[in-house]
Amino acid sequence: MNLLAILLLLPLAGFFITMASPRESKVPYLVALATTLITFFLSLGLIGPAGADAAHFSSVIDAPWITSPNFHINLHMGVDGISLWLVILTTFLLPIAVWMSESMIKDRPKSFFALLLLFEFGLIGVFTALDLFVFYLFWEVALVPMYIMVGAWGSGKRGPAAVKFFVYTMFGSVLMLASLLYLLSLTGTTDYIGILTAFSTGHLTLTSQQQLLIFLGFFMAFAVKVPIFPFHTWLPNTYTQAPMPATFLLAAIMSKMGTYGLLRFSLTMSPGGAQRCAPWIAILAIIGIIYGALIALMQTNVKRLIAYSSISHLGFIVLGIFAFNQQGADGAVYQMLAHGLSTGALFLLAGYLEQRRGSLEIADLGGIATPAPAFATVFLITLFASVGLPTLCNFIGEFLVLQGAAIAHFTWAAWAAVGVILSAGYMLWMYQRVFLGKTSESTESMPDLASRDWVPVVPLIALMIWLGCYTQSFMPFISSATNNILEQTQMNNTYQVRSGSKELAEARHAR
Amino acid sequence: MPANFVPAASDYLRLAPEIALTIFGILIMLLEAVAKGKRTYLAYISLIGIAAAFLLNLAAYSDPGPAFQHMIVVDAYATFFRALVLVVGFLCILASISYLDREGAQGGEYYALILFSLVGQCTLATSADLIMVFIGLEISSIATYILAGYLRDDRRNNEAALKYFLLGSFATGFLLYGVAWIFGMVGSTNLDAIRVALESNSGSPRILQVIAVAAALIFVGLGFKVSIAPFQMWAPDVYQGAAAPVSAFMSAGPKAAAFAVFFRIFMTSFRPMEDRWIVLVWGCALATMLIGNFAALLQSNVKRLLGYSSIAHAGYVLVALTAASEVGTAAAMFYLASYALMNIGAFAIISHIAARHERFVKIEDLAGLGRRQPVLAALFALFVFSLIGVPLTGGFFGKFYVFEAALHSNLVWLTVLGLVNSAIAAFYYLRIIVAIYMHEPGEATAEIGAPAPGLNLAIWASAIGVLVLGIFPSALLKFASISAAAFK
Amino acid sequence: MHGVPISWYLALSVVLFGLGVAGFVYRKSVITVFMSIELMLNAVNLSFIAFSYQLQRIDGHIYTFFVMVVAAAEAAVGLAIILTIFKNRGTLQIDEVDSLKN
Amino acid sequence: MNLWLIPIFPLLGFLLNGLIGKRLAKPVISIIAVGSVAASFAFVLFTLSQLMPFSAAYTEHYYTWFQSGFLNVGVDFTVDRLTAIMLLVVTGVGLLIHTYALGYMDHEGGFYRFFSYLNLFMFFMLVLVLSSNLLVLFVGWEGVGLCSYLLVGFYFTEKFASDAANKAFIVNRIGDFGFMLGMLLLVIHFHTLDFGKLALAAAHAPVESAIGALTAITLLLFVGATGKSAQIPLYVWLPDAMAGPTPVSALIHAATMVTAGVYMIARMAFLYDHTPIAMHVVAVIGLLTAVFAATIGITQYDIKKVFAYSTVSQLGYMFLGVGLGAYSAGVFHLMTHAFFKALLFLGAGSVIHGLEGEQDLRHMGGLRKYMPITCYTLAAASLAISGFPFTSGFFSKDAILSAAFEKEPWMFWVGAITAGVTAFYVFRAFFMAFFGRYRGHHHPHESPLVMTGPLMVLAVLSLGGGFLSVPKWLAPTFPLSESENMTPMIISVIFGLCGIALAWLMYVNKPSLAESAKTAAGPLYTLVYNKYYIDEIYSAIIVKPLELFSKFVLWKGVDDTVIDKGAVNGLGHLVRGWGNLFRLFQSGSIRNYATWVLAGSLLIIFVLGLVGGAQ
Repeated sequence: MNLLAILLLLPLAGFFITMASPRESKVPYLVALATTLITFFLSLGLIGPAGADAAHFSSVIDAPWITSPNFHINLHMGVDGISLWLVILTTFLLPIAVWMSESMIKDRPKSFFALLLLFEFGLIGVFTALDLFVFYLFWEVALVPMYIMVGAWGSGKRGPAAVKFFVYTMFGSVLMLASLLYLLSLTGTTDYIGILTAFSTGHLTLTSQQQLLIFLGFFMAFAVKVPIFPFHTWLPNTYTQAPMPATFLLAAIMSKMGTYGLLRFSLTMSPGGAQRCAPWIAILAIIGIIYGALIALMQTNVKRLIAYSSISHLGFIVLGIFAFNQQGADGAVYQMLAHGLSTGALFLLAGYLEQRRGSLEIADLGGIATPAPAFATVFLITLFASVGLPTLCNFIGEFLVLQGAAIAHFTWAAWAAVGVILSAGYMLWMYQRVFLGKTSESTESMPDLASRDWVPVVPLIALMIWLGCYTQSFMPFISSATNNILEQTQMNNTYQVRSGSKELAEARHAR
Repeated sequence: MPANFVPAASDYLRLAPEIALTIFGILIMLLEAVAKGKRTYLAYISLIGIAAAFLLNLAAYSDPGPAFQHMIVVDAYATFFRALVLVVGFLCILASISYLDREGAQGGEYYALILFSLVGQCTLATSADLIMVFIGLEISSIATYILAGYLRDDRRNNEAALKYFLLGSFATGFLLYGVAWIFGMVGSTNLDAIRVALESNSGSPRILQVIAVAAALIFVGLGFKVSIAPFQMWAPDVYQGAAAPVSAFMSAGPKAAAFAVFFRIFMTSFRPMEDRWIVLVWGCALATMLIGNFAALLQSNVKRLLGYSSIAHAGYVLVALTAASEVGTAAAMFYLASYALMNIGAFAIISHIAARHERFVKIEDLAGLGRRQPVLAALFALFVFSLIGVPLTGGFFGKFYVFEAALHSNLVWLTVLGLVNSAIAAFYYLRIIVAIYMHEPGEATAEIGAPAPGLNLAIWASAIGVLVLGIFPSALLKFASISAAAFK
Repeated sequence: MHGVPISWYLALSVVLFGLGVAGFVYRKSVITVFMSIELMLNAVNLSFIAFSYQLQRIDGHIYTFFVMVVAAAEAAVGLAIILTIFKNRGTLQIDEVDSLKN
Repeated sequence: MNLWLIPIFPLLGFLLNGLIGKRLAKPVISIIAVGSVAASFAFVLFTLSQLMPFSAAYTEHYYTWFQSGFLNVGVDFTVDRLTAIMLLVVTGVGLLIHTYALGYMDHEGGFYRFFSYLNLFMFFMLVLVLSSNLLVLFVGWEGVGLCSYLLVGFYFTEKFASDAANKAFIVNRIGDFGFMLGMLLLVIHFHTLDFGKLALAAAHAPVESAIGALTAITLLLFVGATGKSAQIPLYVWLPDAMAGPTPVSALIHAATMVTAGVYMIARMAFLYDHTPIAMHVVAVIGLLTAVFAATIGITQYDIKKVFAYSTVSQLGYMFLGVGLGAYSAGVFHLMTHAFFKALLFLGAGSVIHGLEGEQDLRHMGGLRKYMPITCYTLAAASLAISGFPFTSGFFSKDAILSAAFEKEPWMFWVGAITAGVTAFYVFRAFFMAFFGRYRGHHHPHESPLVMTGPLMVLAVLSLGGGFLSVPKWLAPTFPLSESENMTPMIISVIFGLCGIALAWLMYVNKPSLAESAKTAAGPLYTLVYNKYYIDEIYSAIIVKPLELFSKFVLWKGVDDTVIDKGAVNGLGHLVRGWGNLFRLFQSGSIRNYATWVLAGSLLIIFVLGLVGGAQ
């Protein structure tokens, strides 16, 4: 049986088993943990086949699913260099989320674990779907459990936050659905590969108008999910109100759904539209980078601060994608992984903090480094990872993104780099106010990391360093896949190639 | 027609389901008269009757064709809708048993009325002649009028019944008048004959115009039954007022049947003049979606909210009619099927939570259902998500096909607006989810018990149906498109 | 009916129908409203008869019977409903039956 | 031959002390810490001896860090004559300071933490100097910044310490912003960051008389240098960085890290040679910083602050040197400065140690008899920095100034005067500390041998270090200037001696003079005493406005009000408003409904019958 299929079915099976297991017991937790762990280790098996030719799709599922007189939809899924790492990131972070939930979710844990597994199912689907329809499907499937997690287990005004989150994304989704349907009515298929081949063989050309419509539809959905600057206002509340494991997943993986979609579909399904809008989107991304950082600078709550900081970091990813060159795309994908690890870890640690102190208001904290030195150190490492210190994961991503942006438009890079300065600003300032200084009587008794807490921390940090120091164990996969995508963006492009894509052209020449 | 007309066996076979239902209906009435003590067994008899009708329906399809001088016709399309309304009836009866027990209104006539109403709906599904349309419509409606007011001593029931009855007959008057004029202009009320007449384009444009006006009158009559703007006003009141299982029935069965004949008439008889009515339907579709969704935003009564949502859904079906194509018809059929299932499911659960005399029908009454009855809550959530149109549910595929058909006919703007509408709809549906999962249990859910077996069966059946339509839609869709192909 | 052109009958039926509609909309008593519906149906019958006479066909007459039967059934049901209303509310003023709204 | 072994020892030291240091005994920690540095020092000596006579640069490739499109960055190390000097300075001086720190930190908490940080610093610094491409250099560059953050904030419970640490890192980040952009431009133009390849590519590039790509690149890189090496306008972090323990100030903020900028420019000389404009900017900035910092140095009372400003000023000299194209002179001064400035700080540290943490010159005095070794070693350092003939500073400073004398005489004069000022304030500090009578209330005592030992070694180096002629050593890379003009030397020496004499006059002979001079200067004095209010100005025109803007305009304004409340919720309200309207149409009255049905049907009849007919 196809490995990918197993990866998809395992979480689903786990979901049902968890549902069926007795409520007041450790069983749901153990089932969830076992499922996610097995899924993780199996997912590593994807590397082999993908390694052979990361530019194309391996361990492909292609089963006819829906047949209607005027269209056919196949359950078409596969893994290339980009999906590969995102899937593994997902399967890697899920056990951690389960681990977190075991100690952080006291109320109705069983349902929570079940939802986590359903969420994993959705995410793996999103990252491997090779049919727009299937993609959309998993896209929504991933949304629902997250919505319930936020709404039912969140804190404060969780209801409104959850509804806002859902409706926001829903608006994006329906526009994507519209584009999808439009594409279907134009091409007669929703199959990613099929459409691409139709483009490349010239069987299909879309007018600039059509491309623009299609692009905008997809873009809206992804822009909301990422989120890109003006569509981000759901994020701070949702991140803050959500229970910590949910926030962890939202920031670490769910945001990648959007960026992945941009790279995989927006660029290739309507290259012309994408290139036409690229300058505007790049500007939005840059605004997001600086804007998010500046607002993060002023936050008084750790969770909220990290939330805004992700707006800034995700801006980099978008910028990289719309630089339309190798470095940009590679950097973007790499940044997805790096941000997943670093921000995920930040939220994990913030979760520990919340457990210990019951609050994440910076005012209630301070001087924690004295009672909990190990905790402080770990936090500092993670923090520097997300600040983009060389030898830690984010640096490569940010550098390549900036490089790509610079190749496209040097001014873009110049502006975006401001974000790099600011990130150091808000992070270190937060660290100072939370960890350094004199301990108050409320913090002096704070326990340091227990051995249990180390379990998820160690692998996270190890990976941060690995990604930062030995990039080549990941990059080749990514490069070949992104290169493939970039070549597809040149097909059926009814526009004049933008300035800066000139370098791109010779860049590809140089490879 | 020749005076010496003798129906053949095939004619009877093709009318068999209606006949069976009628017989069972009468049988139940008789038994009711002699019955003493608990009358629940009458429900089971009615279920048997429906099952029988269902089988006969399939049998009839084995030998499709017109019957009784082209008054009715059995084709895939008719079979589909007969089957659909029968399933609806079946589920509603299942859902009603415990409800009637609770209200102390267990009685044979209830089930008999449902059967008779089904007779009317089956007739509508098969009718090939405007007169049959009228008769079917009336049979179905008159039975439904009574059902709406079934709980005699309940003020809400009375009012619902009166409104539904008066406005319904009012609208039927328009329809009938339209029929009359068609008869006068064309010289026949047979649907195909009308089409032929229009195609041959005999007669002056004046005649054509009168026919168009007559068509408008028919549109009014049918539009009222399917509650599309501007004739939607009655729906929320009636669904709110009537007993929950009845609302479930009304929002699913008669609506589906009326749509069936709506499509049949406009896709066959008036197809030649489609350029006249498409723009009209376009407007109505948009207006219906807007009114339904927007007005639902501020509802606090779940039944009323579902009433408005049923208006909105009628709007989506009209989008399919706007497409005016086989694809569109097929989409509409699929949509109605999935809508019927999810709506029955939702109403059935409401009927359970509402408790005696439907005290708890406010959204906040659902608070904490997720803690008290996790399974029931999960099913409710499923139906709501299906109503929203979340993938892997029938509701999603319904929307998908409808808008796919719309785009096939280049209705880009209607598609975008419709989809945006469905996003707006998420707002009010989610309030239900929020109440179920994100609020602490209240008075209503405090002492709520598990649903009775019959009700449970109905709920589970609809849930499974919704999921099957959502995950393996191909089969139904194929059948739908075959049926739709009849309108060529 | 020699000499009376068909159009007169139709005109009459239109007028009757209009009266029915108007009555439905303007009268305040449930009973009258209900009667105006009957009026509309009769307008329909009249036009059916007229048309079928003009077309020299019997269908129209038959339809008329259908309509009458249905009308009778409606009357039965309708009056029953009106009765329950009166029983529960002690009024037949149509405007007082508006508790379900908004 | 494995160059990677050089940095690996300190790294191991860091890991050991960092991970399990808490459980280790002090002696063990000390052995690990100092031993690792000693090992790498020894290995450096061995390596260099192997590589003699350095006919060409020796490179080792370890692995490809990352490869994206045409950009391939490898983790490679290179050793050439320039690297050799840096290696010796870093490991040598580093070793001495580590040893010294053993004594200095003896009573401090977090002993293991301190040394693990210090080792980590050594690692990154060595990576910085060994790297053979700009990006790996940047790794070291940022890494030492990190360590500086950690060590400045070593006493993290003190607000001023953590503030200083943040300031250090963030200001450096601003510099790195420039550095980063510089690298990006380099890649765009040369498709590589490898020094060797760049040098080849640059060789063909024309000399830019107007501002062009190369000028932009070099200037951007220089921005990075101003951050790391504390030049105008980004020098502000260095004085505050004195919040760290004194050995840190000596190692990081005097001898090694802060000179990275100079090293980087020397490293990229092949590019700077093509951009006269950038060179000129470098020289001018360097000179300005030298003067500016020196003037502030005159007025400070905190002994470490005095030396901090002198560091800034001396770095200015180095940039003046490289800016004038006298790279070897700059590097030469870098080396000698490493000796005497390290010594000054360690000496100051020894004083502070002996006075239980007292840093204010006004509470010292007459320490000559309490701590003689410290006194005489410091004297040596002071002479060296003042360019007293035949001390190390004399040679290096002379190399720079004579270069100035040839190229830009006015720069020479300013530089020479500054040399005098330098001599003045250094000796001012020296005299205030060791002469006159003791003004404090502690019980001064000489430091232990583990501290004084390094002092003595460094004293020797400060005095004699000038005879290891760097310019000759570097001649193959940076050709020597032939001119053997004696005038600049003589002039600068005179200025230096005057400075010393003046200091003697004012602080030993007639202390009253100092006070009267202070009052005479009046407002000017206060201005300088308050460091020209630069910090306050920065905070007033940059930091505060930015905070207010972010908080009130962006967060409360745009984010909360405009987008969220305005656009998003506004839309929501609009929809609800319509919904309410539709809702109210449902009056519940049957006749009202009937009217709607009638109106609707008339409309439909109209549309279908008449309008449709019109078509």
